[in-house]
Amino acid sequence: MEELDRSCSYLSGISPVWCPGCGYYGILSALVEAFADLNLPTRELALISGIGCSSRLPYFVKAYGFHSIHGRGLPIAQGVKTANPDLTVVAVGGDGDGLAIGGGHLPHIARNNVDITYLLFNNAIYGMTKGQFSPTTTLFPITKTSPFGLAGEAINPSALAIVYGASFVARGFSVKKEHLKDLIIRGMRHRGFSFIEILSSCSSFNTTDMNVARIIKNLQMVPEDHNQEDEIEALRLATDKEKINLGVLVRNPRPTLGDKFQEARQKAKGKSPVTVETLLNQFA
Amino acid sequence: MATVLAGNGAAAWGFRLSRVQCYPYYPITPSTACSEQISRWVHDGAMEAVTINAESEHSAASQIIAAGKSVRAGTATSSKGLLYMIEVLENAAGGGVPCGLFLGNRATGAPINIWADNSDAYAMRDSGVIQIFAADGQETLDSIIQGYRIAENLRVRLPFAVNLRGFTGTHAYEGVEIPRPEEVNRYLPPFVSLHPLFAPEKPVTYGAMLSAYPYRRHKRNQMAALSNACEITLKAGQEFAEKFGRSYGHFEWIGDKKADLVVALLGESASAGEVATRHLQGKKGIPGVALLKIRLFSPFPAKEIAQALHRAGTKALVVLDEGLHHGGVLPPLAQRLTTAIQLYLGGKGPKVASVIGGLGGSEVRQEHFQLMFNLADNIAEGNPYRPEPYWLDIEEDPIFVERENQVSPKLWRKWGEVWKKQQRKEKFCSPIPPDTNEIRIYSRAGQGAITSAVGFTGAGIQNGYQLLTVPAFGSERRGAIITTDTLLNFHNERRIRSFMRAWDVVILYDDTILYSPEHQVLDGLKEGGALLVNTSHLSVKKIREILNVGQKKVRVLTVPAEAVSERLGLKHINMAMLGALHKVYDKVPFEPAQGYYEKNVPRPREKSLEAIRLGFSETSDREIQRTRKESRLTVSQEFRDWRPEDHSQESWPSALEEVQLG
Amino acid sequence: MHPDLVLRIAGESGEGVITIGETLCKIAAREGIHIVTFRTFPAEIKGGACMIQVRLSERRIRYHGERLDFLICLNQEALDENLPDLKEDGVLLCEAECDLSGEPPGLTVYRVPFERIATREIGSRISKNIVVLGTLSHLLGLPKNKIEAFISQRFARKGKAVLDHNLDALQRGINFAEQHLDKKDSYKLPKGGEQKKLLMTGNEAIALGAAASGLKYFFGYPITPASEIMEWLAVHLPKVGGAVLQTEDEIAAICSVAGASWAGGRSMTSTSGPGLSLMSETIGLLSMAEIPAVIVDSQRGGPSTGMPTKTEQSDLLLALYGSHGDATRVVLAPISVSDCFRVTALAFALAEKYQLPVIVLVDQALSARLETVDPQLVERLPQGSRLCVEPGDGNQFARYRLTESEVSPAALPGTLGGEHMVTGMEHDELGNFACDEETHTAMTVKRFRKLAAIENDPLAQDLCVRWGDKEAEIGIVTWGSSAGPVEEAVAVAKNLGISAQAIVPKILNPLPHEELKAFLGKVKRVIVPELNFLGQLATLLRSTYRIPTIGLTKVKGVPLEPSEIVEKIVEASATLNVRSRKLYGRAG
Amino acid sequence: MYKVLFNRHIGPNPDSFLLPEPVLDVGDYGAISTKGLTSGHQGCTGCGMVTGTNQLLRALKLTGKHVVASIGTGCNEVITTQNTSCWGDVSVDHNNFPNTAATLSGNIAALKALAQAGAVSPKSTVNVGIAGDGGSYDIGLQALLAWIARGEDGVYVCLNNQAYMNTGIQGSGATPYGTNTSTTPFGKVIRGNQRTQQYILDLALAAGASYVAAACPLLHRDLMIKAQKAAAIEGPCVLEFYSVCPEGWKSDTDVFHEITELALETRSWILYEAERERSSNTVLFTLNYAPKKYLAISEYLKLQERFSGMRDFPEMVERAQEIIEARWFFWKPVLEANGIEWKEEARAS
Repeated sequence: MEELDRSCSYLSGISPVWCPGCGYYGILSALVEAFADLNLPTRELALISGIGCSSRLPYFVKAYGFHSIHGRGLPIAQGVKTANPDLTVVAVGGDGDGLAIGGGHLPHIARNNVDITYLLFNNAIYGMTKGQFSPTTTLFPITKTSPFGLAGEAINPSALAIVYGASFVARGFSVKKEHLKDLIIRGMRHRGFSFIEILSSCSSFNTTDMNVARIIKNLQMVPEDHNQEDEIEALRLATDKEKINLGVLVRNPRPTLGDKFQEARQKAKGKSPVTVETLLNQFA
Repeated sequence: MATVLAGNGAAAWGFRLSRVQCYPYYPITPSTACSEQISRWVHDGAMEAVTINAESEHSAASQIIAAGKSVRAGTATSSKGLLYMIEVLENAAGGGVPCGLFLGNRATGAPINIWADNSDAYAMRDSGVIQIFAADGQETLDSIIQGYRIAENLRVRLPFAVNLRGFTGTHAYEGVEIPRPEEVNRYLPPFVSLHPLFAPEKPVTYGAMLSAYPYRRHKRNQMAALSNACEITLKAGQEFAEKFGRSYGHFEWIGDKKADLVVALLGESASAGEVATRHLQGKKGIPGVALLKIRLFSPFPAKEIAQALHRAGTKALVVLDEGLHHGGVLPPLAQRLTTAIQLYLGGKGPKVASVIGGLGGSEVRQEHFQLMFNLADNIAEGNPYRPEPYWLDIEEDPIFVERENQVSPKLWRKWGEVWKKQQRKEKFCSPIPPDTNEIRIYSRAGQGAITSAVGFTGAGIQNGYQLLTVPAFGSERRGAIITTDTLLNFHNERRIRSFMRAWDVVILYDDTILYSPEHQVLDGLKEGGALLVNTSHLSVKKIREILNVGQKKVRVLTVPAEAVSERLGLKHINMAMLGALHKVYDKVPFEPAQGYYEKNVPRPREKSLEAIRLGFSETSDREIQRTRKESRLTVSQEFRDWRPEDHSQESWPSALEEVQLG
Repeated sequence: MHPDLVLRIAGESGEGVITIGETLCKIAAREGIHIVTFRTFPAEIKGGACMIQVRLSERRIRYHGERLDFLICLNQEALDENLPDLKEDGVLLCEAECDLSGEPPGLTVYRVPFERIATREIGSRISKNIVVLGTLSHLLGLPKNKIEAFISQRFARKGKAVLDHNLDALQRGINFAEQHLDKKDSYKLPKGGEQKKLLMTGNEAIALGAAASGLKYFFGYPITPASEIMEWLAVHLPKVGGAVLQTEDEIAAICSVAGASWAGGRSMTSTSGPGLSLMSETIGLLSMAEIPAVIVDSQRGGPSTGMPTKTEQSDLLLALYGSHGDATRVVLAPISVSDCFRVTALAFALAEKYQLPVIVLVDQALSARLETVDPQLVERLPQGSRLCVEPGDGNQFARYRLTESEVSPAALPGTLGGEHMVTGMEHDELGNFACDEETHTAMTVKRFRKLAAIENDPLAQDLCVRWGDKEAEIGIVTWGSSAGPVEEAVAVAKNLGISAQAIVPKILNPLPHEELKAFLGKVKRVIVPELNFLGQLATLLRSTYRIPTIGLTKVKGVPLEPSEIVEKIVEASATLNVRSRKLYGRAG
Repeated sequence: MYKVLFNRHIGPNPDSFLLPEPVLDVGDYGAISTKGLTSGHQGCTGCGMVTGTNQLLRALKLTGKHVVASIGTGCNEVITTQNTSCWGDVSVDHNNFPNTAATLSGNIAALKALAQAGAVSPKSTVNVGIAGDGGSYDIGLQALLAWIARGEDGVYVCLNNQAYMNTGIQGSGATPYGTNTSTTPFGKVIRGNQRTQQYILDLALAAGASYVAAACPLLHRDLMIKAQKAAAIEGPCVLEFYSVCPEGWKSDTDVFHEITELALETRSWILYEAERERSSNTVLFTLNYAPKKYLAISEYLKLQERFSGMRDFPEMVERAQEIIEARWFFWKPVLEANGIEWKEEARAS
């Protein structure tokens, strides 16, 4: 009971606007419970999102929230973390937001190893615009905008993140709340860019791709002895056609963007203090 | 002081006051709530009994029969559950075990149907159980107490069953007087086991196998014991009346003492019949009318009923059966009455016609009784009538046919002669003016509409009115639209339990119901009635538009109940809606009702009470302001109207000069 | 003795033409001479024609000069290209092998075999420019020691061998000139003032201005002609504790700025037209979410990729209106390099104070030109900071509270009790989405009233520059880097006996209505010279004030010339007494 | 699931870790007169069920408690209550065929209610339910498992004669493989009962019984110890008695002893008991009899005509043997601990 109350204190009190049966409720609850477990003060939490059903999440959490524009959650989060490294920055977004319109940002945030946690809610459909196909739609090819089937192959978000060099890649499932909570906690503890793909069913527009029964039937936890620094093995697990592997796929710590900035400052700084006047001298 | 109870709750009180010691149960709609209530009492220590969580009705029945040999035992069931019990219940009757049953009557299917009729009670006719039909919660409670008194009588020693119509009885909330336990104790002595099993000094054997000779003797005795119950029932009823002021007999005669036309039936449907009978009574051109509400079905008080009909000079008797006698000539009640009349009155008795209605939850309404009296009138006039049952509410086989092509040629060939001679008479079938106030709530399952309606009922009863609340009940999922109806009767001298479906107030717990094509919320709303909607964003004008109210005289009010509840941190909106109801409908005054609510609202009490008060104060028929919590923007009109300066409208003496000249 | 010297060095890219010019400027600036330069860039990285024009003057100037006094050409192609711009009595210094068959008679010509000296005598073609410098030293009277000092400073890091090599080249240049060239003309370096001047480009001034205004985080994507801003900051911003990140695109850049700024750091980005187009959506977000940000747009020829290395002033309407919806922003346009510095500071002050995006419009010509500025530049910079609070009162913090001043106090992330939502959706005071009509109206009004407040803010006063006779009937309104030619043109017209006056607003949204109204009320003809085809400022003025304008537009990728403006002034003065609107009916 | 422990000791076992004291051996009681079933019952000659019931009632009565037997319809009921009662000094409540356990449950509830009212002492009475294999394995299984699941304090006895005898020898859930009954006749195509018999004690243990035991009237000391233990142990206890039925098994009426012995030696009836320690959910298994020499199942089949058909089909005999070996394998740890061979090959050859 106490546990519940503590995680509830991370809720803003605004009722989620998601459909009944939406997997995102589970994710929200895992997220606030992770916050509670880590005992993070709400004032040091920044939640950044783009546009979409998933991106409404910051409204429901008591924290500093930024609901921005379509696809741009990641660069904004990068700015926030750069400007205030003390904040715990969590970016959230859907599959369309993060892999279609905002897909160009992912490799660079991963490359830069910005110390943020990115939760990619993968429901394989555009839910907010009511049922158009997304970059991860596969099993449900007939959508409002693909009445005769899909042209393209689906993206595998976790595999993509591994290939992009994200220093932490994990895959969770909204139904496995405790497991997901654990993943989020591990992701938030990881210093660097943590990419967590969260499979979640869209109860209104696509219950096929992320069909709970199907996933439950096919899921398999990442083996305990999986070497998290072995990206090739991780890629194999991420792209497994038979099974849906859940758990931490890659954890490979390396210096973050903040570290690089700090290093640059150290290198740039001379012996004497730098002021505007000293900068001016070079133009003399 | 009456307490608000549903029929199931009243039955539970009946068992509790009867000091039942062993209560096994197995859940089945619609009687489960009785078992739930008793389990709650036992688990809370409020009632001293041993409950058994049985794995089937069969076992539950076995358990009351086993325990009934040593202690007072009872259980509740319905429908198929009862049918599953019947196998063992015969052992109770044959073994002389005086245990008690409460039955929420329900159809037995197939097709599966969870709503009311008497099929299950009719199915147990031959199991040797005493069958009493109650018409409301009060009668149920009283009958269970009397039931044990009858069953445990040394001349009877048989099981008994008290029947109450499912939902309209078991789920109808109304004022029930709960007798004081010590008075019941004086009326119903402690259970005595004639041959105790748990007496080492005198071992006994129950259930021995008998060969033909002792068997037939035993059965004769069993029949005699059941016949005795007829007399004992009357006696128990009289004694009950002396102690508690409510009298019960074999049957109830409602209407004219001298009645040419009589409609007979069992149980709760009499509520509607009563309204129709009183409406027809004393009407010009209508002979004496009466309703014969039969309470004791088994053993059937044949002689007493025959005498009553004879005394009243009845010419025609129409019998309503809410169940069938498959393959039989007439349905069970009609058959028993026909036999009784034939046996005791011979050719001098009234003519008997049978009507089948109320099957599987079908409503038996006032107008049906008007039709039945009309039919009786036709028969009394000497017109021919169908020897086989008539059906209620079957379009292709109606009671009265105006034109030949109204029914199939086959049917017309069969009954055309009868139909030609019979006619529907306006004097019987004129609409009944509503004499009560009625409120209908449309809500979504899970919103707590029933709780608020029951609360309102309690407050009304405390203020001296008769109220009845009947929630619609079905197999709906959470979130489906359901209705909850409340009736207010201002005639204290008369019992009215029957809805006219003329609503004084219609309440919508959810503004999305406005868009539901299946629910025409304006249907039945009286001229000048009120429609109350819980909405935070729809204006009164918009609602009128959506419903296409037009010029109809209907008050439309709104209450932001969700906002109120959210503000208070309450999960449900029902308390705010309760307050709003008081604002809309002032015949149950708000001030005194609050006293009742202070004691009875759900927890958290303070917040619920505040919600009631806020619901009351925030209900209005004016155009509402947008209500969005504290974040609502309060800005001046001046601010809203501000626009950047328009420099293009100014005149430029110099630069514009040329243009103006040109 | 001429007060002004307009000098052009032309050659091929890679020949060190720009180094010659810059060295000249550097030395002159140290002498206290006012300098404005103009240079063109070839589209190629190496090879192709390139030139630098340097105007050296005793007085404050904002224009690089129209006709050349002195032309230095390093090859035939450069000569053919640039000779027409040389005055009839100008000086030509050219490669000895150039063909001068069509040469005008009045010229003073010096021919020097730069190529031969560099390749044969020094053995290094790349030191040709130093030889030129040596020659110029002789011809213009540049003190040898100052050139040597500059060269020493410049090549010191490359080792003694390189340095000696270059000093040798310089000496050979000087020797050749002394031996073979007789000084036949009167052009000398103008007289300098007492104060040494600083020499910087517009881009450097912007970067410096940003650093001086407390810029902490810069995110950008390389684009000509704005890249130098990021390049300069990448070197220097970490020194003052800031950080520069080159992002994957302009969208990421502006979004990162939005994030960093929301989190409390002063942030900016710089770009050119194509980048500004990409940023448009986020500008709407910044406006809606009320987040301060500074965006520098160094305009280039457009549309689309257009002419990346050529100047144009064609992004005005995009800057004013770009992004969907009623998106508020401030648009500033500096008119000179020193102005770039102060306007950038003003941009930060306004952005922070009013919590909105500020766009600074410069153009390629201004970005790239070297100009002298006073070292006192950094004094009395415009100051403005964000109104921040530390709520902590237990109530939910209302980020978008409606206040008297239209500025809602902000709580920076990390502040106790200030948890809130910022959002690109229409929102109520708490930041929760709300799309009812009242909220949208009130919040839109709130955002636009900030612009109205800026009009009256002391920070935004005196942002109009005026030249000419205050009673003149011919008025010129222009913006940005076109101000320089206009200033010259007004002076030229006065010499021709035509009275004209000019006004240049440095703030284009919101417009300085008081001053513009006063100006427009006085004049009878309004000429609007600008570097775009449509006449974007003219469009703005016509729609705002319903006045007829005489357009002067140019889309050649180079700045306006004073003579073009003078021509329009003369034309306008001729119509002053004709009462017909037909003449002015045509826009632009 | 539960944790399995084995008692190393093989043989009758009056000790129980659920009881503070061991129960008494029959002989230890001295002279206490008990009646058991009285004369006048209509059981067949050589009926093992009557003997079993008799021993059961005597054992229970020896404990000094009042016995209330809730009995199910079947031979046992019919032969003892027809127009009279042979139940001596115990009270009997016969209700119906499918509801023995439910009747037992009702009587336990009545006892509880009476105790609540202060009318009787709850410890003064043993509630015992008695039914046949049809009433336990088939029609009464639901009631039985639910009664066990409710954890009520009582004894349930299944008198297992491996078919519906009272109705004329039809196959039940307890009928062994290959048996010829009137509903599983040994036909030309389908040869006798094709089902493998079930084991009610396994089901009872799985449902949560406190104590289960298999016994046979031949070893009456063992049977009566088990009955007393069941009466003393809190919670639902289930006993199963091997009940020879000459009529149904088509054996001679005087080979009661031989048949039972063969059953034990061929291990087609295993005497064992199991008690459950609830807090750790541990079940202690005790083997009460291990034959010195394992006889082949064919020996067992010889004396009973119900098996006559399968005797000629070696593969059926083989199958019957496999069923036995599979079940015996369970006892491997105890047997090994006692130096007894458990393998099939070890049988006399």
